Amino acid sequence: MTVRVAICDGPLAETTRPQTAGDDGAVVVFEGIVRRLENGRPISGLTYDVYSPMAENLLQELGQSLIHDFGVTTVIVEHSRGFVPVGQCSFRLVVSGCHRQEVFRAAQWFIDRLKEDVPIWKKPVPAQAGTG
Amino acid sequence: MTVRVAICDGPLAETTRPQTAGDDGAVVVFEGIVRRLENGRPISGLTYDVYSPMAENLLQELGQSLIHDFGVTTVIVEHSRGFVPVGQCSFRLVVSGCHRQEVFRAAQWFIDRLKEDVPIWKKPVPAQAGTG
Amino acid sequence: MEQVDQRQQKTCESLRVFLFGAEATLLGTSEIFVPAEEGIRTVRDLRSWLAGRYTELRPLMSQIRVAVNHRFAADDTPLGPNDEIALIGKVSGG
Amino acid sequence: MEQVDQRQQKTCESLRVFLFGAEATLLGTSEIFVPAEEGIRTVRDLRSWLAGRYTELRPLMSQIRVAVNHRFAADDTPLGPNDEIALIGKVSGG
Repeated sequence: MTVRVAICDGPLAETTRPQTAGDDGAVVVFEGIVRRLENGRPISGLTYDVYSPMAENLLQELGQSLIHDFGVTTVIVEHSRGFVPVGQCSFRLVVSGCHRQEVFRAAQWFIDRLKEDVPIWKKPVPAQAGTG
Repeated sequence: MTVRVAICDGPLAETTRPQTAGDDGAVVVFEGIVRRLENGRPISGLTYDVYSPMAENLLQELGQSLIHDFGVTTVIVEHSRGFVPVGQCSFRLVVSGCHRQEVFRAAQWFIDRLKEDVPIWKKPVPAQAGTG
Repeated sequence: MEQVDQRQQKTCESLRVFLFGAEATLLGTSEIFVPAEEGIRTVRDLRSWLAGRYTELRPLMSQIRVAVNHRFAADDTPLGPNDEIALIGKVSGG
Repeated sequence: MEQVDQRQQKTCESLRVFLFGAEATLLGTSEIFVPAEEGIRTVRDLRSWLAGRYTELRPLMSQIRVAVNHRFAADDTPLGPNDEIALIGKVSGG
């Protein structure tokens, strides 16, 4: 039973699958990637503002909910702070557990809550003014 | 719009996230891991029997359905053939697309169809007789 | 010509049916040859013949699908010696 | 003693409120100081004061939540100078 939360500067690095528990049969990884267009206009990337430590606390609580309410075993959350160029990863959620139904349900619930409650804000950086 | 299907001998190697399309904002990766117990009894792994090329053809068709019916852009499927030890990955599905809802729905639909239709069979290898 | 071929098939060529998973374990083999004399012409014929010949398969027949040339085939699909035929029981991939 | 402390707070200490996202952009600042003289004692007081003082925030008030010490706080939560207060408008992480 593990919940790990990390806010990282800039785009998230590629990772390999974390070690899962011996009874885990299912791992779902979700990655949010910065898209080329924001409201139809080309951007060079997004800048993320994170209200710490409230964001980390809430992510940790959501992770604990997955374990207690959905029965999963591992939750790993990473979110970027600062500038993330188009095509790069700004958010990653890994959920592992015994069966696929629970990890899929848990991951989707987590992301819905994140997008509703967790104090993180993105701000588009227009393509011409981009740093990336 | 890409569908890639591979049947691989033994456990699937770790991979990094594939290059996504410029408009992709969401990637979901599902991994099926061989569990320690099969029907409550300890195993050393599972041996997968794959009926080729029917399995590959069906996986390819399912991938095409994700693109046409769910609007995703990339589908990558890998499945093991032969022995996969406990704790190792035997199945991986990567689906990317614009938004999270569609990639989650698509991935779950794909796995449901796979488990219903695709001619692949697992056979438990008891722990004491294990090769892994 | 047609008739000659037909007769040759009927006397010389049998159907070959691949088995997997529980069905292969149950019958202890991964393929069955159906003698040409059995007169199997369709998937429906094959299913009846299997259920008659292998009583141990009967409980599984409802979940067995027949694939012909790597596609699930309807009951009226014709079968010939050049077709690749397989019984697809309950699958367990993923 | 209590009363003295209370009077000191009232005259010397103000509340500090952090802003983010659309609210920070709109007001052109990432923090607001609320003078002690305004007599803000609860989250409810703060919300009324903000809506009165910053008319441009009014359309957003319905989706703004107030966090006190890194937790979403109900309207009757008391506020003091040592509390970390933040307005959490529509978030957009993920």
